[in-house]
Amino acid sequence: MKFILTKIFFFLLIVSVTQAQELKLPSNPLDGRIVFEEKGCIQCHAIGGYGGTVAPDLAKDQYYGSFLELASIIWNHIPEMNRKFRELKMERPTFTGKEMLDLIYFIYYLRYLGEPGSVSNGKKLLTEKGCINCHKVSGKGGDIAPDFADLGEYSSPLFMAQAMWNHGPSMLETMKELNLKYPEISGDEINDISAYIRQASALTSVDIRMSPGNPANGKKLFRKKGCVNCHSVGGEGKKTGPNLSELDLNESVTDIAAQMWNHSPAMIDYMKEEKIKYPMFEGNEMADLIAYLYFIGFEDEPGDPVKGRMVFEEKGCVSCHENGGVGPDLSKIKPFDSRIQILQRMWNHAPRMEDLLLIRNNEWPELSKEEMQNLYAYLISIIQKK
Amino acid sequence: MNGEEKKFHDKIIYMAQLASISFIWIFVAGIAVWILNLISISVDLNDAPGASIGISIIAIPVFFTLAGILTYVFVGFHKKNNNIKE
Amino acid sequence: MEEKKKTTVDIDEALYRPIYETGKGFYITVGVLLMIILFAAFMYIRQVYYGLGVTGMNQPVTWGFYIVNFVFFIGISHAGTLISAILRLSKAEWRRPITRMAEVITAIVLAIGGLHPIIDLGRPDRVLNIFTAGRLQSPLLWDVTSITAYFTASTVYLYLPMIPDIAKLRDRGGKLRWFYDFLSWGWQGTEHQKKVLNRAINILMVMVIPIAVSVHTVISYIFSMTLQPGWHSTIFGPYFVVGAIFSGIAALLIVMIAFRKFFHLENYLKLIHFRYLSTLLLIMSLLWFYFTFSEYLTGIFGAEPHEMDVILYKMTGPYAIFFWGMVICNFIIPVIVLSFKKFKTIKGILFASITVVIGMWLERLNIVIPSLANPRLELSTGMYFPSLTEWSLFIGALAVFVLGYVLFSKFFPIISIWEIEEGREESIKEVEERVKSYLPGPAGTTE
Amino acid sequence: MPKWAMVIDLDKCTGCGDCMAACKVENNVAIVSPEQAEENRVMFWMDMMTIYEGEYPNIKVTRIPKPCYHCDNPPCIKVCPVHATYINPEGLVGQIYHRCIGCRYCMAACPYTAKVFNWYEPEWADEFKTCMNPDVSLRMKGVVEKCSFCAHRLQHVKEDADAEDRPINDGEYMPACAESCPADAIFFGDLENKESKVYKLSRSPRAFKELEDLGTEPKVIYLSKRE
Amino acid sequence: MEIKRRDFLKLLGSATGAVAVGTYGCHEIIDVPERLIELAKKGPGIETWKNTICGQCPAGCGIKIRLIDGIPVYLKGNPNYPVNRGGMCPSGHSALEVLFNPDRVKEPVKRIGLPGSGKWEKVGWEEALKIISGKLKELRNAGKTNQVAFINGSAQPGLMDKHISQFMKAFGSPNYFKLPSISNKTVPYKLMQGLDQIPSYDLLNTKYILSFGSNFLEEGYSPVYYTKIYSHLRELTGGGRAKLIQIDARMSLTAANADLWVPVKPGTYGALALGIAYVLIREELYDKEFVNKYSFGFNDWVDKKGMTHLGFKSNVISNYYPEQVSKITGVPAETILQIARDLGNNKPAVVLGDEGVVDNTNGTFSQMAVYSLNALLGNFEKDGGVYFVDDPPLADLPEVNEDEIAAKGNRQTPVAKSTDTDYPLTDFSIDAFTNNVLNDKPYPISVLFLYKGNPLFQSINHRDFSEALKKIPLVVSFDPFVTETSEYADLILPDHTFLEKWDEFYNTPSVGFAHVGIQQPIIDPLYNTKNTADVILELSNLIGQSVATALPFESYEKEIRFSTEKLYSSGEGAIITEGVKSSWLEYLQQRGWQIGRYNSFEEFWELLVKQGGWWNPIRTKKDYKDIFKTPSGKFEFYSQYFERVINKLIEKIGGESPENREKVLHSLNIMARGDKVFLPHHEPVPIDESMPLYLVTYKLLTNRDGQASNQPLMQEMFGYTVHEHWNTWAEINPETAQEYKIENDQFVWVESAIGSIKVRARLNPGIMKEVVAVPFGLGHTSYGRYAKGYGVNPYSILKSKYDMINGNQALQATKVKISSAT
Repeated sequence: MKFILTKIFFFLLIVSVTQAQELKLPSNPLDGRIVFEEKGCIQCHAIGGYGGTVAPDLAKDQYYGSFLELASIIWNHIPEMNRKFRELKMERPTFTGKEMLDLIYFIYYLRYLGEPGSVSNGKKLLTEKGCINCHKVSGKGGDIAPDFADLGEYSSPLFMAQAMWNHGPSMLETMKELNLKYPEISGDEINDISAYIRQASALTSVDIRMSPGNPANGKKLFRKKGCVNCHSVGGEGKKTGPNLSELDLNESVTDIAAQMWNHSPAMIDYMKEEKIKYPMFEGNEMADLIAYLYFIGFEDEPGDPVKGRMVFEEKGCVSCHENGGVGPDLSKIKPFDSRIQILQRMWNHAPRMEDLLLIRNNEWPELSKEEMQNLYAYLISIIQKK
Repeated sequence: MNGEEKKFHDKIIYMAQLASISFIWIFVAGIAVWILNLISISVDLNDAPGASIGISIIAIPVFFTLAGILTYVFVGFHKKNNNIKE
Repeated sequence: MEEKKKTTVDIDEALYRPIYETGKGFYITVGVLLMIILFAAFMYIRQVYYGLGVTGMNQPVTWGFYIVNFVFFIGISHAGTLISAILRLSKAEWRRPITRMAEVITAIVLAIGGLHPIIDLGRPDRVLNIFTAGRLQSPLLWDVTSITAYFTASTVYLYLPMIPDIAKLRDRGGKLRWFYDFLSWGWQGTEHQKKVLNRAINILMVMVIPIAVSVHTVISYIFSMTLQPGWHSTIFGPYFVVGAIFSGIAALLIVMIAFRKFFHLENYLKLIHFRYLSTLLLIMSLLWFYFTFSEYLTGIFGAEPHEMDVILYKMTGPYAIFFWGMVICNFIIPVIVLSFKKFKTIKGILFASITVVIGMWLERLNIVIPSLANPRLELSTGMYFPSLTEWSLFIGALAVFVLGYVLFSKFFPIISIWEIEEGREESIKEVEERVKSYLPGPAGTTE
Repeated sequence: MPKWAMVIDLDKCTGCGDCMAACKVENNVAIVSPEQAEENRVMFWMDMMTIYEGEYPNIKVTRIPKPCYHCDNPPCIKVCPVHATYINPEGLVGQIYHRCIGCRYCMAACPYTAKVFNWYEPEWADEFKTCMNPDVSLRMKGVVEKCSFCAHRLQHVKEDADAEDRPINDGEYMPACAESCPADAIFFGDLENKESKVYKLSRSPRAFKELEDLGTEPKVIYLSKRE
Repeated sequence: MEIKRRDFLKLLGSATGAVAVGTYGCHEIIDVPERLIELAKKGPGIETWKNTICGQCPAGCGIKIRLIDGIPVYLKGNPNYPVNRGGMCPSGHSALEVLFNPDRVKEPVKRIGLPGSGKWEKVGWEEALKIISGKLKELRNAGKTNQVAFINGSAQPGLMDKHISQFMKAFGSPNYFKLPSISNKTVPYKLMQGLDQIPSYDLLNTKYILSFGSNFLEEGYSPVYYTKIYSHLRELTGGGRAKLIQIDARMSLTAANADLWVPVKPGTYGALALGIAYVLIREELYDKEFVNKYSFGFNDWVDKKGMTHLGFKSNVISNYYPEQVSKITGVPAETILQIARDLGNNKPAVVLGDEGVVDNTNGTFSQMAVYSLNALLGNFEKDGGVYFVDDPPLADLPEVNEDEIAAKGNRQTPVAKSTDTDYPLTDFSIDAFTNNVLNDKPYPISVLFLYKGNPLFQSINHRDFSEALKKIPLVVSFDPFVTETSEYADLILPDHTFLEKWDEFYNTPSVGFAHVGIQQPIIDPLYNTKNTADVILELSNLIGQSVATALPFESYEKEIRFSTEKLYSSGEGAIITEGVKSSWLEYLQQRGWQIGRYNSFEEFWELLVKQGGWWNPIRTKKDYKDIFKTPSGKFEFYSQYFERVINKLIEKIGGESPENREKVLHSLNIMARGDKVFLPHHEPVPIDESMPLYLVTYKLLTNRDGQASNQPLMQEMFGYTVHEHWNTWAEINPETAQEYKIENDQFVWVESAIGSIKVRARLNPGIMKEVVAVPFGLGHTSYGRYAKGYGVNPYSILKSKYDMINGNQALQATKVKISSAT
């Protein structure tokens, strides 16, 4: 009995340890918004202009990199942030693992949401890209394809992207017939066009929008829709199509959609040859899938524990966190339940560490992304040793 | 001590005894007057006269009873005495 | 008439002897006592002249030995009247030789105790203010009234049973005949007179018991009517009464043993008297402990901070020695001594009684001073060291008591002769009848 | 009828002790000899309590000036046997020195230990006798004395107000301690007058009274955010 | 005799009645002064009020005296006087006990016995003045005018200071000294800012007050002024209220009122200040603009010769990080961090430093360190910062036309200036004075005048100072009482007490506006005494020649009038009257108006005397160039002025060389070397390591300088906070007491290397464990019946140590041990 119990225990332990390696994909990355507001981040950091002006605006089309890169950015600016907290007499927030995870997802996710498009540019684009030749907008344009004015539902850029994807094969056929050039478009252009259509559409009241994507669901769709049959992600899947992990997909939803649009002629052709059924998307599926693709970039490359040990020594961590220093001996701490805990624990113990460094006339150890990766690898290795 | 002298002596003693009994009464009456005076002051000043009256209700009868007992004894003694003499 | 009396008297000659024979010892005793009293008087006059500064009292501890002794002496006074009245009322025949002694204690000690508040006054020259501008609402005036009443009652109660004995002394002739003549109120021993006297004594007995109980309750009111921690307690009334009877019995025992020794009254004060009284003392000791226990239990259980300050001051603070001394003197020693027959000898009883008197004095000290020494507000605790003035007035007061007793025994028989006679002549028969009347009669008789 | 009361703001009070000195000078309070002082017989109508709280080094000290609290339900007057201490309709608790018999019952009954006693005849050097305040009677040995809220000043103020046929202004009648407090921590005035500063302060959420649960209803109200 | 309630009320309440009762009541028991009985019979006396300035301490509060038939009976604060605004301190209230003190010197006397024998002989004013003027003339004729010295024991700036200085200058002596020397305390400001003045702090507008040992509510220059400000700060409840943090070895009155008390070891205040500076710099909480533009020596710098010098920043960063500072000061590093962060994040914040900081051998550097925090915060001329008050527009005394003798005398080195290299920056070092007098260096002193104060009692080296006094052939004291010092005087020419005399005071140090107070006699002199100022006028007339012309005044009162004439003509400020608020005054002045209308100077003068003073609350902010009078024209973290002083000293002993430099630094007790010498730094106090505890002496409001000891009220109130009367005590931490098995209230011996005193122990959690604190004030061996023989003087066991730079007495540099004395 005892034997079985210990076995179960070890099994659970192993499960938990392996789970710590990977972050589960969020089902709603926007949950972090609540943490962002409740913990008072918004008092200093604005998102697209909404919020405080003390600290940088997080949504100014910035890319915050992978998880550990984000962690390194946060870590490096902790002292400055703490100073601001004191100056503004704010209470420094502490986070639970869940809150920290939500927050990180949220910050990472911000770019996915994209930027609002420009109406005038959209009008111009419709002409430039030749859409107007087939589609009709405000009474002008060709009659071959549906009138945009009847399609108020395209007002959401993503919805439009989805519709474009879905009608891709039929359009491609028509275009081949009319010998028209397949228009390549960028993410911003989708935004602009959809903004213009939204304005031009007669059915403005039917303002259909999609909810931001659910990456976890997106992962399922990736298999379900058969993408996995051609594309691989992180070594999983066939290698017929491009390896998605190697692409830079950390872009806004419309950018990804645009990439999909742009490669769809080649794909449609290939699929026809191989007689693969063209996947159609409905509802929120497109958003979810793109969210999944977006989140591929969140994963870090594995670090080197040996280099991590060097970082540990160079940055002076070793003087406190080993051999009976002031801080806890890291080889004896509770193992991480989840990877996010590295950041959560570092954040929460930062003030004490900051004070101690100041008291002893030491500098705050700044960590680059690589250092962070290596350090993380090292920490995992010593914690797992136990 | 001849009879005359004895009679005179008895008379003096008797007078003294009477005086002492009267003194008891004066004493008791004095206390009563004092207490009443204090009550009147407290009534005048509206300074919790209830308490004073409460005390006086007990104190004054006690003193009068004591004086009464003494008088009773004194009178009782002498009444019979006279009878015997006669 | 005179001859007839003389013949009966001779049996109790031992009781008359101290009145007519004055030894060297008497003069020395009186002389020493007078010197002590004179010194005390001098100290008092000095106190009046300079002010109360000559005492050891100070700002938080505004009351000292004078109030302690006041309560203590008034407590002792319960020996007499109360005990003798209860014994008389219950027709305890063994009371006959001790009632007078008890009553005398009351009268003398009450006078001494009653004077203490006046000694304590900062302005004794204004004492008449209590007549012109008194406030009967003040517990202090309740005391004045009740002590006066008690003093009057107990003096009357001492005096009335003494009349037959005074008449005997008058009839014996000799010194101070006019004095005894005056005091005997024409007692001739007629049946009517006896009837009158007995009736008066009976009324007094009934009256004096509630007065005695109330007096000590009222004394306790001085303290319990204030809001001070350690004082503001409803139990104080009965607590003081019990303590008073307790110390009174002890004092009575001491006096009895002293007279037995010096006046050779072994024939009158027999071991049985001491046995009975000491059993009473034992009961009172237990009762006292019960009250003390309840008093402190309620205090500690409630644990009101100021109350606890005072209790801790008593139990563990500077007054610990007095507090635990009190417990030992009042409870542990008397219970040990009086529970075992082996210790219950005259000497043992004397020892126990003396510790009880000391213990009760300590109790008064423990009540008065710690409460004052611990102000409620955040001020430093006070301390009280009595000065020479207070000690000499204390000893002076004791000397007045002894002197009063010695002088009384010089002029009046210390044991009620007529009651002893009455006991011899009538009681045996009367008791027999009385006991018969208690017992169930022949079947069928109803009364 | 006004009801005179004092408010002491402990947050403002520094505990400088000026109130004590002002009071002693104004009221001719005797200075006892050093030996007497050693025996705890100093006379301060206005005394100073010091409370230490906390553990070293996080010590908090509060100094509380303590005059007579002029209770609305004074325990001292209840026990006086000779009407030597009284409360007047304006709420002032007074002491009649030439009537007091010196039994010190009022001192024993006062939960605030606010009264002091003349253990000896008060003495001054001849020179100092010259500069006594003529408005305040000198005490004699063997009597109890205490803070009177400088009642003699009220008389002056009343006379002035009567002469000008007007009510007494708020702040016109001030005891010496309130008048000269360097921290302006002592306020004095009429509790019945809803316009008076004292009335307003007595309603402050910081207001508290010492040993309020005794039901003595002191008319000295403290203000403090501590406690 | 039926007395009803209403009747007694009448008796007690009414003023006339009270007098009647009073006399009735005590008639039978004590003999009331005849005068009072007379008064009582006459009915209510005539009440008058007069305004004057309190002379109990140098704070100079305005007071109102209540006179009944011309006899002062009570006094209270002058509600209009800007310094105290109606407030008083306890010692002010016992002022009448000075006037009516039975131990006053009632006429001029001459000592006939040995010093301390108390044998005096009456001598008339004329004769006394003849003796003195004879001696002075003799010296003058011999051209030895510099052999006359004058010690003024009053720290209050006023006309008397100028008056004496004028006299001494005209007579021809450089030896005019002030004992509680303000100029000693201004040395750090001189070094860093170039100003010879005590700064004022705009506490009312600040949010965070960090006070280093500055017990301003008790020992400050004007406790009442600060108490008013403090209470005003407390009125602003809630978030807007300024926080007060008190750093002190013991829980002083100020610390007791502070929001946080931080105990620190005596003599390490400077280190703590630098520890805080470290955090300010590291956390970038300092005012970068000010530091970069208007300060010198913050960063490392290169001089003209191309040598790199150490900057304040690098010095602080490398030497004063909290861990290190914590070891020195005993303050937890976290506390340092917290204070510094609060200081930097609650602007405007201001840093004060006094008493504990300066009263040590390293006082100058510690004070510099503390003051540098103000610079880091950029506090100068800012709301809620530091500023310096202008002098009021009083007329200067006429220029002295020194004759030849005087000019020659004035050129001599002052006798209180060390002939050696020590005390380079002070006007008056009592240590140098004592040594020089004892050794006749550079010349003997023949006449010494003593005015106010009690140097012998208030200084730490009693033995040598009394020897020096004995050595001087003619010592003249102007004391109204026989103090320890005047026991050594040959002549006592009793001054009036301050309630009987004319005087003029202005600008109490650290009070934040210009003001003038007029002291006027409120009663005719009780005894045959004279105002010392008038005596000096008489003396100068007797000496004649240029001395007489230097002081061309009929009387001192006239001189005061003369000096206030400019006050009138300048049109600035206002006579203090009701309703003059600074805002209104400013409003008027901005528009070119003057407040108050006086038709003539006479009118102005009358009102000035009646109201008691003048003030000018308006002060325009100054440019930095006007307040930084340093060689660089900036605030100097690195004191170039001090560098010059040191270089001069090196020149003096033979020119620049490492040995000479070493010698100079050694004589100044400076352990630091190199550039650190000129930077604020922590200088370890040379203490007696064999003794376990620091002795801290402090002053109480009731008796701030030991001068109130002859007032019974103050003696009784001496330790009112601990209920200790007429006696000295020692505060000991309960844990320390436990270690030495000492119980509360028992007597202990406090023993230093010099001697020991027996005091009562008072256990008090409000004191550092390493410290024993004994209040100063009692322990007089003279000074009248109320002072003599009560308590002990802790200064008697202090080691004779000084701040070797400014000459300040090191009151906290002695270590002691304690033992039970029962």
